[in-house]
Amino acid sequence: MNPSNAALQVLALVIVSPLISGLIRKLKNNLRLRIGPGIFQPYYDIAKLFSKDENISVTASWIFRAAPYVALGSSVAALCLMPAFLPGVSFSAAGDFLAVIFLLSLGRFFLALAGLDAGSSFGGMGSSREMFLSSFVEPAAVLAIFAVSAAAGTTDPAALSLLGAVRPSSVMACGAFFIVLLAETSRLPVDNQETHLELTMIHEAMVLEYSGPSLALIEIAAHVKQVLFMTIAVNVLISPALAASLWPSLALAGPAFFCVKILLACAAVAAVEVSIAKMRLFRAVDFLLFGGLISAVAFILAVTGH
Amino acid sequence: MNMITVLIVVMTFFMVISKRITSLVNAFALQSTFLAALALSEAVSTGSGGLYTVAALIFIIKALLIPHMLKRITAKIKAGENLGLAVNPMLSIACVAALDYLGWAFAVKVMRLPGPAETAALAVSLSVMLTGLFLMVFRLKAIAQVVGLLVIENGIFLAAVALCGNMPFFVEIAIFFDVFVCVLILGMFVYRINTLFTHIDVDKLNTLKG
Amino acid sequence: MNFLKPHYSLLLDPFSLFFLCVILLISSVSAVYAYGYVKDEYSPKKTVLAGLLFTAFMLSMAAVVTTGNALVFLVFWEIMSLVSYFLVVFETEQKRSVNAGAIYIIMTHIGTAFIAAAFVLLYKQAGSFDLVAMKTAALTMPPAAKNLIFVFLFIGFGTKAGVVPLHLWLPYAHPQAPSFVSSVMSGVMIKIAIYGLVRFVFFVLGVNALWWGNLVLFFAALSCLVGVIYALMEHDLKKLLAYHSVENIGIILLGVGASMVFIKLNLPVLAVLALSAGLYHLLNHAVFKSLLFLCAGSVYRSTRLRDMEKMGGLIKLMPWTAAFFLFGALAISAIPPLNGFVSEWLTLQAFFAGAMQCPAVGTKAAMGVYAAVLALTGGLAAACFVKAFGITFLAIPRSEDVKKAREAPFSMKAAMAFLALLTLSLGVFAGPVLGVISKVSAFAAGSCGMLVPRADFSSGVYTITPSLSGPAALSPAFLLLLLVTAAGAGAALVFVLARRRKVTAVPTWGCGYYELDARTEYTSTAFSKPFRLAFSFFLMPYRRTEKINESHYHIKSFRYELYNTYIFKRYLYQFGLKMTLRAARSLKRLQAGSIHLYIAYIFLTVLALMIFSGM
Amino acid sequence: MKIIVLLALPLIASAAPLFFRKQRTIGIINAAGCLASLAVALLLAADLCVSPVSLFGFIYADALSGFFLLTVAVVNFASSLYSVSYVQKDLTDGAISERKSRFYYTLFNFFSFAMYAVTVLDNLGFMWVAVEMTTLASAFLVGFYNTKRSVEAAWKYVIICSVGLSFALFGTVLFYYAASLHGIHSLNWTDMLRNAPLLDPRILKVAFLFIIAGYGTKAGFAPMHTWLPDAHSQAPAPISAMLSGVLIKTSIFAILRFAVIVNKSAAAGFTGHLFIGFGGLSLLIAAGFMLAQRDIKRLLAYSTIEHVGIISLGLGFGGPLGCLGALFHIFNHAVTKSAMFFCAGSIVKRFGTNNMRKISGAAGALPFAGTFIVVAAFALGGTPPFSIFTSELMVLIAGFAGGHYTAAAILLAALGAVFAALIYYITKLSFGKKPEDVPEGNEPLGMKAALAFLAVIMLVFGVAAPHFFGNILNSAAAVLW
Repeated sequence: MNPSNAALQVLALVIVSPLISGLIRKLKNNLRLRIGPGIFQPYYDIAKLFSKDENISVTASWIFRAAPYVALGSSVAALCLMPAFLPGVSFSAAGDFLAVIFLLSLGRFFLALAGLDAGSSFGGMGSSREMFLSSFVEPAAVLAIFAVSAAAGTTDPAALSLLGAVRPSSVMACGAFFIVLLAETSRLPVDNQETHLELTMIHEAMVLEYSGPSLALIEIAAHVKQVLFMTIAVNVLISPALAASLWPSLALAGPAFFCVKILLACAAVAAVEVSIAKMRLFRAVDFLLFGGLISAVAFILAVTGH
Repeated sequence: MNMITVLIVVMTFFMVISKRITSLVNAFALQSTFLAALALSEAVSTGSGGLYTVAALIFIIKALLIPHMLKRITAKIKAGENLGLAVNPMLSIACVAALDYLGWAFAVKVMRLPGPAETAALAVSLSVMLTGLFLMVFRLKAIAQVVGLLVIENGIFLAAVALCGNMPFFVEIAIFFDVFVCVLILGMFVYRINTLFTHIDVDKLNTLKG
Repeated sequence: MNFLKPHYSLLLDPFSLFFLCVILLISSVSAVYAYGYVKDEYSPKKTVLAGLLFTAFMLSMAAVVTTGNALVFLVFWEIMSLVSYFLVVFETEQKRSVNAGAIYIIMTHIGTAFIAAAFVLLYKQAGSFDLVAMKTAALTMPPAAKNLIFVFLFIGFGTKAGVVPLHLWLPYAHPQAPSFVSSVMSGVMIKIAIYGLVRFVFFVLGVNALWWGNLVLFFAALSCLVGVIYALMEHDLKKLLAYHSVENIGIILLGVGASMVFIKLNLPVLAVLALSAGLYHLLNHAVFKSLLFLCAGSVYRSTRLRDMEKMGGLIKLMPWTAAFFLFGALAISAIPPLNGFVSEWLTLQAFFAGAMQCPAVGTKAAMGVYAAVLALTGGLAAACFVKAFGITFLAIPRSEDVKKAREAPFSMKAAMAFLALLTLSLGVFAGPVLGVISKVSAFAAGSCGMLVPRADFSSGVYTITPSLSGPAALSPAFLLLLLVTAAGAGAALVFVLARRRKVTAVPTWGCGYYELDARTEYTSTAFSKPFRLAFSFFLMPYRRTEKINESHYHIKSFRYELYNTYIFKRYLYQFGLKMTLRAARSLKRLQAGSIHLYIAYIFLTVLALMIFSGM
Repeated sequence: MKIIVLLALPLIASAAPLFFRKQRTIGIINAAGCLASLAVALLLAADLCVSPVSLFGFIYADALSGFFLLTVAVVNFASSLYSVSYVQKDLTDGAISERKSRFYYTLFNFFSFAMYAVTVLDNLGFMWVAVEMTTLASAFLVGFYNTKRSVEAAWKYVIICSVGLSFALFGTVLFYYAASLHGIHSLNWTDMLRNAPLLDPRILKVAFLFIIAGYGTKAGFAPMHTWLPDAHSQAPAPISAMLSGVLIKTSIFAILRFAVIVNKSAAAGFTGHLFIGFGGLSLLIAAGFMLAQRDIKRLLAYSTIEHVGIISLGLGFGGPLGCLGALFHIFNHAVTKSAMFFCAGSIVKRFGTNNMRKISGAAGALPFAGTFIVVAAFALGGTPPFSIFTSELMVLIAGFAGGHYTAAAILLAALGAVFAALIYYITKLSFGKKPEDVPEGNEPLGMKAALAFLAVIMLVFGVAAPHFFGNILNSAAAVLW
C-alpha cells in the first residue's frame, strides 16, 4: 500500500461524493420525466449551509456540537479502509472490512445522541428508529463480509480487492450489500430523503435540529457514507484487480472501470427508488431480514467453496 | 400352659368388643392375671426364684394396682363410660383375628423358631401387642390409650417370660417400675386434659397441625 | 484425607494470575470509589461493616482463583456467595433487598450443589481433592461420567455467571447492592464462574466431546440476545446494566465455547484465538461494566433515582459523571477505538476463522450464525446505550429530584476517570495486552494436551493480527488517528469557510408550538417501542389500562401501564415454584393433628417392616 | 470414677431448689453444675478414646459413649446458660409461678441425668429404661406451661414415644432371646458383642426391625416423627434445644448399640438399607413440611427431622467416612440447632407470636439474636465456614463413594429445598422494618453468652476441628466400624 495514493484516493472520493448524490437525484427525476436540479446541486447546498448562521437549542449540550465532526470523522475514516480505484490501495493496516461496520456505528451513535439532546420528540423518534434499523443491518453486513472474505481467507479489504474472479457467493453478497446501501443511506424503501413530513422520516428527523455549517458537515458525512457503500458493493462484485486485468494495456483501466461501476450503481439505486414505495417501519425490518437471508445464502455458498 | 396363652388371646377379643371403660379395664386386669399365671407356671417348670417374684409383681401391679387406679381416675373425672369406638365391635373382632393370623404367620414363616412352644408364645405375644396398638388407634378416649399401651407391654412380657424363661432379674424390676411410673404420669396428664378441655376425648386434641 | 482440616494449597499459574489481576484491579478501584461513596451515606457502624464485608468479598474471590484444592475452592466459593449476599441485603430495611438477596443466595446455593456433586464425582475417581490428582484421574474416566460432570459444572457455574435461563437472580441482586459492590459483582464475581468453568473443563476434565462446545455456544448466544433485549426494555438504570452483564457473559462464553469446539477439532491456533477473544472481553467487560455501575451509583447518590424516566439533563449538572458514562457506553457498544470493540472484533475473527477451517459444513454454518448473533447483539447494545445515555443525561430534567443533583466528590471521580482512561488505553494499546492474554490462553489450551504453537496475535504495540492465512490487521491507534484527522479536517473546513457565522441559542423547534417541556420529551419507553414490537413474539407485552370517568360521557383521566412477559421467570421459575409448594401443602395433610393417625403410622410402619422382613 | 461424678452432678444440682428460693441463684448454680459436668465430660471423653471403662458389670462406656456424653454436656451447658434469662422472663411475664420455676430446674437435671445414663449403661434393658426415663422427665417440661396446646403436645409426646419404645423393648427381648439360645443369659452389650458372630442372623434381623422402628420413633425418623414438631414447638426454648439437640441423639445412640451387634453378626450390611430408607424418607418429608411452614419453632423441628435423616443416611452409607460424617453431624447439628432455638425463643418472646408471617425486623428489635439467627440459619443450611458444611460433605462423599447415587441425589435435592425454606423465612423475619409497638434492645447476658459459646464452636469446628476432638471422633467412629 502506498499512503500517498491512498490519501489521494480518499480525497478524490470525498470530493466527488456529493456529485454522486446529485447524479442519483438527476437520474430519478429524469426517470420520472422531470428535469430537476443539476447534478451539482448538492455542492451548492453545502456551500449555502456553510455561509449561514447557526441555531442551536438551549437545551442542547456539547454532544450536539461534537456530533457532526464525529460523524464526518467516522465516515471518512471508514472510507480510508476500502480500496476503490486500484487493487490494494487503502489504509488497510488500520483495520479490516469488519472495522468499517464498527467505525460507522460510531458516527451513528453520536448522531442518535444528538437527536435526543435537543429534547424534541422528533429527534428522539428519529434516533430510536435509526438505531432500530441499523441494529438489523449489522448482522446482514457481517455475514456478507464473511461471504466475500471467504475466498481470500481473510477479512483484509486489500486482499479482497486482489481477487480475480466473479463467484456466485460474491453476486449474492453484492445483492446483500446493495440492500445495506439502501438502508444505510436512508433511501427507499427504508427511508425517504425527499420528504420532510416528520412522522415518516428517520434520518432527517434525527438531524432535524441542525442548521448551518453543522448540517453541512452531516450532509458531507452522509455523502461519504453513500460512496463508501457503493464502493463496497461494486468492488465486491467485480474487484479492481479483475477490472485491471481486462485491459492490461490501459494504465488507468482500474479507475475508469470503477467510475463505470459507480455510474451503474447510481442507476440501480435511482431505478429502485422510483419503482418502489416506502415501507412501514416494521415491513422495513422484514426487508432487512431479507437482506440478511441473502447474505446468509452468500455465506453458505462461500464456505462451501462456490 | 397353652391353655393360658389361649385365654390371654381370648381376653384381647373381650377388650376389642367392650364398649365401656370399666369392662375394658376389667378385661385387662384379667389378662394380666393370666399373664401372672403363665409366669408362675414357668417359674414352677424352671424353678427359678426370679420368676416367682416376677409373677407376683405382675399380679400386684398389673392386675390390682393399675386397674384400680384407672377406675379411680375414670370415676374422679366423671368422664362418660363410653370408650368412643371408631370401629364397631364386629369389625374390630375381624381386624384382631387378622392381626392374630399375621402374628402367627410371622412367627411361623419368618422367625421359624426351634420349638412349637416358642412359636406359639411368639405368635400370641405379637398378636397381643398388635391388638394393643389396635386399641390405641381405634379407641378415642385417653384411658383406652393407656390401656392399649399396657396391653402392648403385656404382650412383651408374654414374650419375655415364654421365650426367654427369665430376663435378668433387675431388668425386669426396672421395667416394671418404669411402666408403673409411666402409667402414673399418663394418669396425671389425663387429669390435666380433663381439667383443661373438660373431656378426655383425645381425638379432639388436634390443634397442633402441619 | 482429613476433612476436619482441608489444607490450602496455593496455585499460581498464568491463568489464575490473570484473574487475580482483574479482581485486584477492579476491587481496588471500587474501594477508592467507595471511600467517597459511603461518606454521609451510611452510619459509622454500617460504614465499618461495609468495609469489612467488602474486604472479605475481595479476599474470598482472590482465594477462589488461587487455590489448587477443589474442596478449598468450594469453601471459598460459598464464602464469596455468602459475603456478597450480605452486601446485597446491605440496606436491610428495604423489602426489595431482602427478596433479591433471597433469590440470589438460594439460586447460587443450588448451583453450588451441582458444583459439589461434580467435585465429589471427580473425587470418587481421584481419591483426592487436589486438582492435579483430579486431572490424572480424569484421563481414565469413562466418557459418560465426564459428560455428567461437565453438565453439572456448566449448570453450577452457569448459575453464578448468569447464563440464560439461570440468570434470574442477576437483575435482582446486582442493582440492590451499593454501587461499588454492584460494580465488583457484575465486573468480577460473575467472571469467577467463567474461571471455574475454564479451570475445571480445560485444566481438569479436558474437552471430551464436540457437543460440549456447542452446548456452551448455544447458551452463550441465547444469553447475548435475551440479555440485550431485556436490557432494552428496562428503565431502571442499574437493572439495565445488570441485564447487559448477562449479555456480555454470553459474549465471553461465545469465545470460550468456540475455543472448546476448536480444541475438539484440534485447531490449536484458533482455540487460542477464540479463548483470547473471550478472556480479553472478560477483562474489558470488567473495566467498562464497573465504570458504568460506578457512574450509575454517583447518579443514584446525588438524585436517589434509578428510574430513567425521571432523569434527564444530568450532563449539565454532573458533566464529569456524564463524560465517564459516555466512555463506558461507547466501550460496551463495541465502538472504536475503545476496548469493547477490540474484543468483539477478535471474537468475530475467531468465528470467521472457524468458518474457514472447520471441516464440517454444519459447524461452518453455525459459526456464521453465531457471528450474526454477535453482530445483532452489538447493534442492539448500541441502541440500548443511546437510550441509557440520552434519556439519563441529555435534554431536559424529567423530575424535580434531578434538578438538585450535584457532581460526585473527588475520590469517586478519580475512580471513574481511571476506568474511563482504561477503556481507551485497553483499546488503543491492545497489542501488548493481547500479547499477554494470548500467552494465558495458550497455556489454558495447551493444558488440554494439544500442541500449541507460539501464538501471539500482536505485532508491535499498536497492531493486532490474528495469525490466519491472510494479514487481516487491526490498529485501533491508527483508526483513532484517522478519525481525529478527518474530524480535524471537518473542523478546519468550518473554520475556514464559516469563521464569521453567528451561533444563536434558541428554544428547541416544536413545529410552532413553543411550550416544549419535559413532558413532550421522548421517553425511554417510547425509545424502546420499535424493539418491543419487533420482539413481541418473545416479550409478549401487555397493557393494564384504567379509566377514571368523571361522568358517563366524560373520561377525567386515562392511564395505562405497560408490562412485558418474562417467559423464563413466568413459565420456568414461577411455575416450578407453584408446583413444588402445591406438593408441599398436600404433604402437610400427613400431620393432621389426630394422635390416632400418628399411632396408625407406627402401626403401619411396623406391619410394613414385618412384611419386608418376611420377603 | 469420672462416670460416677458425671452421673452424680445433675442429681446434686437437682437438689438446689430445696435450698435456694430465688430463681436466678438456682439458675446460676444449675449453669455451674452443667459447666462442671462439661469439664468432666471432656476429660472422660479424652480418657475413653484411649480405652473403654466398665464398672459393676452394668456400666460400660467406650469412645462412642464419650462422644455422646460430650455432645450432651455441651448442649446442656448452653441451654442452662440460656435458661437463666429465659425462665426469668417467664416469671416476670407471669407465665409461670416461682414454685414452678424451681420445679423446672429439678426436671432439667433429671432430664440430663437420664440422658447421661443412656450413654453409659452396658445392660441394654437398663438402657431402655433410661431412654423411657428421658421421655418421662421431659414430658413435664414439654407440658411445662400447662396450656391446652402444651398439654396436647405432651400427651402426644408421651403416648407416641411410649408406643415406639415398647416396640424397642420387644426388640431387646428378641435380642436377649437370640443370645439365650446360645446360653448367654445376659443383656450386656459387651457380652452380646463378643458372641455376635454366633447369634442367629434371622432373629437378629427381625429384632433390629423392631429396634429401629421403636427407638426410631424417639429419634424422629419419618414416618414416626409426628410427635416431634408438636413437642418442640410447645416446650420452652431451652428444652426444645435439648430435645432436638441431644434427646433424639441418645435414641440414635441406642440404635447404634444394636446396629453394631448386627453388623458384627452374620447379618452384616442389613442395617444399612434400613438406615438409608428411613433417612431418605425423613429428608423428603421434612423438606416438604419446611417449604410450607408458618410456625418458626415447627420449622426448626422439621429441620431437626431433616438432619436426623442426614445422620441416618451417613450411618447407612457406612464406611469409615460415612460413620465419621454422621457422628460429626450429630455434634454439629446439636450445636447449631440449639443456637437456632435460642434465637427463635427470644424472638418469639419479643414478638409474642410463632407465626413467621407476623414477624419482621427482628434484627431491629433484637440486634444480637435477630442478626445471629440469620448466620445460624446459613450454618444450618450447610454453608461454609460453619461446621455443618463439613459433615454434610463427608456424608455426601460417603454416599457417592458407596455408589448410593439415588440416596445422594435425594440428599442434595432435599438440602437445596431445605436451604431455600430456611433462608427465605428466616431472612424475611429477621430483616425488614420492625413494627413500632415492639420494644428494642436489652437482650439478657445469659442468652448472649450461650450464643457466643455455640458460635465459637460452630466456627472453629468448621474451619479446623481441634485435634483432641478429632481423636474422640475417630475413635468413636472406630467403635462403629
